[in-house]
Amino acid sequence: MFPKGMPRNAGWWALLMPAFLLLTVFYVAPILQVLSISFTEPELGFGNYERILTNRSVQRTLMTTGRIAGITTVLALLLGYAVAYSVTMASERARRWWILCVLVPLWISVLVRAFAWVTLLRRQGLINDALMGAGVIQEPLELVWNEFGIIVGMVHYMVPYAVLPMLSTMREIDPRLMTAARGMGASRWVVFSRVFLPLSLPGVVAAAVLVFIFSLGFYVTPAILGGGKTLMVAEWISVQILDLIRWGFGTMMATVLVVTILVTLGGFSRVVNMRKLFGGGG
Amino acid sequence: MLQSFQQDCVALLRERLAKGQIDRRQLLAGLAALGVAPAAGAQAQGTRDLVMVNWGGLANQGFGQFYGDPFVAANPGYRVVQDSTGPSIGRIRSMVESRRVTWDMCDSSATGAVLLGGLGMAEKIDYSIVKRADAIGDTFTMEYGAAPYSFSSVLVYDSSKFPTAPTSWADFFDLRKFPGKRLLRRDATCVLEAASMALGKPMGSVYPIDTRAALGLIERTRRDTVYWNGGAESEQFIRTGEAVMGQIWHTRASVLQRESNGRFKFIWNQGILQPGIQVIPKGNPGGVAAQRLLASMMANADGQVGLLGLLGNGPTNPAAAGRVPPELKMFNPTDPENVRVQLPLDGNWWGANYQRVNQDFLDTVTG
Amino acid sequence: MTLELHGLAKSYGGFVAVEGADLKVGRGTFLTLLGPSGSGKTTILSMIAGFTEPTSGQIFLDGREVTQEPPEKRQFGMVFQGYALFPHMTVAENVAFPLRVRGMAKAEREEKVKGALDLVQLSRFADRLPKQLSGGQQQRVALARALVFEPALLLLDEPLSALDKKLRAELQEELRALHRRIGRTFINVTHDQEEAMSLSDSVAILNHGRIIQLGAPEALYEQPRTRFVADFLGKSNFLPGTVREVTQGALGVQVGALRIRQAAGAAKAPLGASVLLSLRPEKIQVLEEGEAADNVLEARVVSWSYLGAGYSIIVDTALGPLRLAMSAWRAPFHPAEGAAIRLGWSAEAATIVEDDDVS
Amino acid sequence: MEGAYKPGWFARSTGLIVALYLVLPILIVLPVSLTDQRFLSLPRETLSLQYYRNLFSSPEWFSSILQSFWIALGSTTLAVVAGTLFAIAAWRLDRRLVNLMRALMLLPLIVPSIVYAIGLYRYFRWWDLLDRVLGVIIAHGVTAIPYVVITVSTALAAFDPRLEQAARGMGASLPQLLRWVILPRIMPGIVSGAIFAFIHSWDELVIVLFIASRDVFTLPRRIWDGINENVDPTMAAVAVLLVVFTVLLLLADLTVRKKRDS
Repeated sequence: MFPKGMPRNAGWWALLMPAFLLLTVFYVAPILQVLSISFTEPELGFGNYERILTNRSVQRTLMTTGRIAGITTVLALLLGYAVAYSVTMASERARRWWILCVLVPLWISVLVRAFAWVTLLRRQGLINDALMGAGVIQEPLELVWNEFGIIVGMVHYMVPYAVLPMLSTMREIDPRLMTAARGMGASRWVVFSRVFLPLSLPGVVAAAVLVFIFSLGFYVTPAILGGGKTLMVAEWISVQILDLIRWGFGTMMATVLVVTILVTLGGFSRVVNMRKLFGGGG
Repeated sequence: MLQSFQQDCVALLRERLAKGQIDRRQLLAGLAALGVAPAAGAQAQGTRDLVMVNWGGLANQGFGQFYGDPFVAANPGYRVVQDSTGPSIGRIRSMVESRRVTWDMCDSSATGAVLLGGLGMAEKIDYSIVKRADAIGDTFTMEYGAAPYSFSSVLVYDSSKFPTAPTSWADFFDLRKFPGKRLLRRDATCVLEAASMALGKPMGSVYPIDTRAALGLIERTRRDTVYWNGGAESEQFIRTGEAVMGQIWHTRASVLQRESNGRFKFIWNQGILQPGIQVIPKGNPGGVAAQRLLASMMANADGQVGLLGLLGNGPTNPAAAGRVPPELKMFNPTDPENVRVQLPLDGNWWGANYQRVNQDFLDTVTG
Repeated sequence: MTLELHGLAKSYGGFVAVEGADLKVGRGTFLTLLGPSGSGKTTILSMIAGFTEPTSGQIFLDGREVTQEPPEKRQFGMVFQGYALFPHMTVAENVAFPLRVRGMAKAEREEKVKGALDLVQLSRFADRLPKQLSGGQQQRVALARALVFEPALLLLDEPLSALDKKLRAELQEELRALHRRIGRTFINVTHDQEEAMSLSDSVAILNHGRIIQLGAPEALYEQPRTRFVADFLGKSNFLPGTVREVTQGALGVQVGALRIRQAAGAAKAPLGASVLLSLRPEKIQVLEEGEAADNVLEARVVSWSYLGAGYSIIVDTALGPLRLAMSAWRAPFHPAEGAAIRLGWSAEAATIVEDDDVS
Repeated sequence: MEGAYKPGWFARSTGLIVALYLVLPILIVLPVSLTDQRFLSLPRETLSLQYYRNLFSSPEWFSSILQSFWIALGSTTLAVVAGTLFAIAAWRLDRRLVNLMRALMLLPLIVPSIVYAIGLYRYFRWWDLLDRVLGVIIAHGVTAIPYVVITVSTALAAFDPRLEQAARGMGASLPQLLRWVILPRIMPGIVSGAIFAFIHSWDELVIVLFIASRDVFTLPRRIWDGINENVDPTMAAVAVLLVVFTVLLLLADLTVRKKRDS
């Protein structure tokens, strides 16, 4: 049952085992076990999956999730591109500050960030207070408890994830290419659109995949900033499991979510270098 | 995750402690009323534990004092232990399915009792032990659960925003007469009753709810509504002006009214009176003793009054209302004056329809 | 220590890295595995060391089979390409490493380390980190580390390839002297034919995963078995022809219009056989007027270059272009493009080789 | 830098605006934590440290901080040990099956934690790990393994495989090889992974919401409850501490990397 070379490499294989067993027993097993409920409840078969085609709620949740994830991805890519571009072009010293700007939000508690957005965006929040104080508006703007608030929070969460793969691609672009193109008489815009942009595209695609799959499974930010009026897949699943106890239905959606993500990744793995997405080890 | 009423009681009590409105001694007393005996300590020879599960913190202690201790005093050899895990229906189901039941009594809901009962996951209430006569109404004694306390979802509003005060759910949904954001719980229960009444159903014929019509009203007003998940959140939405009118739990409404010098007001009229249903999970370790504990909770009018003082939970024993101190009467959902104007929640209807209706509600709200 | 390989082979999927290598190395021998990159020489070394598991075949050290033993049991010293010094350890710690893994007591360890560093004249650098040393010094540390626990077998994987030419020559000297002094079995891998010839008692030439020829350097140079060996060790002219005449061990080989007299090789070449002659450039003479030779050929100089010790000249002849090497000392003529000259070589000069050049 | 190319004003100002957007919500937390008001708002008259005092005198916040710390420490240890050994062995064996296993290791990064959380919620009941510190340590540890595998693999990519051969050839056993040669060389990668694993656990909410109830009350869960209550600016003080702590860890990580690169 062991691969060839086992006796000589037994020691090495043994080193693989703790992580492998932990992941199998405490990660894969619980997930498979719970996802399998979608085939057994309320009765054996694919009944829950038929509802993807027939149930309006399922379809709407998937659409909402897809739409929000899509918008988030586009915005995070645009903003992330601007940051990655600035980092690439920055001097060595400035670059450190840039990277700190990108990294710090990445690791600040998602809760803290959501709560900070609430303080900024609500009716009596800082932004509305400031705008009204300055006389720009008379009535507070509705910046939160809607999809706008969710997207502000999610894009904020995702920009660093968009920056990192784009940055690693951009840093491999030889800056002399741009200087050379300028020397040949190209305008800034032509240099960017004809030289830099095409060379950085692989990083953009990688970032898009990463941001999109992360956005699909978002839970905390929409729950806090959505004001209850937006239901993305993750929260929908949680409602089915805890409040409505329709486990078969809820786990069906979980399966759909996981399969969608894996298929997206699998589809792009030919286009995108996964090692780039997930670091040297992928 | 949607917060339950019980969970919110605990948060509320903690806040009151923090604000200095009660001291720690009162707090502990209140908690004991809710049934808490210290969980630690060696188990004496031959004593048997009954495990009550609620939503933690102060409720934990209050339930111990007001429900647990009296039972233990009357039934030597038993100990009542509090667990604050939070017995959501999902958790109870998961526990019963895994055949590792460690709970005897869960602080659940009318819907929970019907749903779990229907799945064969709750014990039937033995009404030869629990006395139906110990409850003020039959919505408090269900087939799979009984309620030793009650609470209500009431209309609260910011009086500074309106020249005339709203008096009914019809006013609540009238955005022209009362402009401004509305606040509703993100759960169909009570919201659809309010919508039905707003559409002109008299209180006596709200059930069965015309869900299509009620949801239609919700859909029409959706853009001007914010939804809450937790009780503190609901209080905060009103306090910070995110909404000018809301349907929230009477406990939170009471806090707003007391603390704002009357700026925020709530009305009992057309409030939806709900039972705090206790459920015994199928195959509970304490067996029939749990029925006796429930009977004792139902019969204990003084304990229930104590709980009202501490957490605001309304008593359900017919003898209790008369023993409520005068200054608390206006905050007691089961005071006869208040009961008269409220709509008692039909737990059986909800139990039968909750999964479908709440799903439709969520779809409407999030559409 | 003696080393024997029996039918050692390694393949990766469909790719055959080494096939059927047989080798016997006596105690105290300096053997070099020589071949171009991809010829399998490093794979053989790696199998001897135990880093690579053979697909088939056996390895014996002093008559004991070790094919299945892990490297740490085989007790050899090794010098790696690029040295593989531990960058986080000082020179002394690096050298002490093999002793440490053997659990040697500290005092004894220090003494041995000192001895080994003395041997390579690096005692004063004991406390430096490898990156603070020059390439040649790092190379010596690697040697000291490989020798410190006195292994009977020392494996060298392209030990000098990272050094510049001058330093390489110096270290070759040192390495040979060291081998004589300690008298252990050395197995060296290189693609540098000069290094192989100058260092080794014995050279195994590899190509496409096979050992083509094994022998002392002079024997290989003088008697290459195949075209590949002749070409890889030094330079050679190759003349394809047909045997037309066999008399008393001597042959007459028809190459184009020329009948070449060839003294040896009758055993390999019956009458009528196609043969390939390998003719070393330095064995072709430029004949002075009236001078005679066994084989004579008219030629015209195409190009030439001056190398100090001599000239390398390309000429055009009726048999095609030929390369010759002429000593600068007492050159019979001064080369000039287009100059017409007469070439000659003796019947003993060429060797008949097998034509294994498939490319 | 030779051949440097300077971006134009448009690119530069866009970059700066985005950077501001990234940092703004984090910066805003600080003044809010110093408010003299009773609820979440900017300070009106004076700055006040009352909510920091609150935080440090509150047994609930304190016990949550402590519990989160121990859980993070435990899960980090688990993830670092398992992840490092795995990364080393996968690097050394490098074959198809191992690469499949490596892809498996990345799953926790890819699969949304809500799916794992509901899975655990049933699964842990069998193991009696619900609402146990040990359960949370396992859940956080397992989901932190990918961070360690990635950082350690990156460090190993720069590790000369001949060093391993050299050590083996000189007679080092596997444990000696690990202890004396490989681990010292890849230590910066391990430390990096450990920091990421620690922050991951320290911040994790969704799994905890499902598998914890009474005994386990981590800091994120307390903040989540606090956001529901929304009244108490103590939360802002907690947030500031979290930010400071995270930034310190990140700076430590940057220092380690810099040291490694030099």
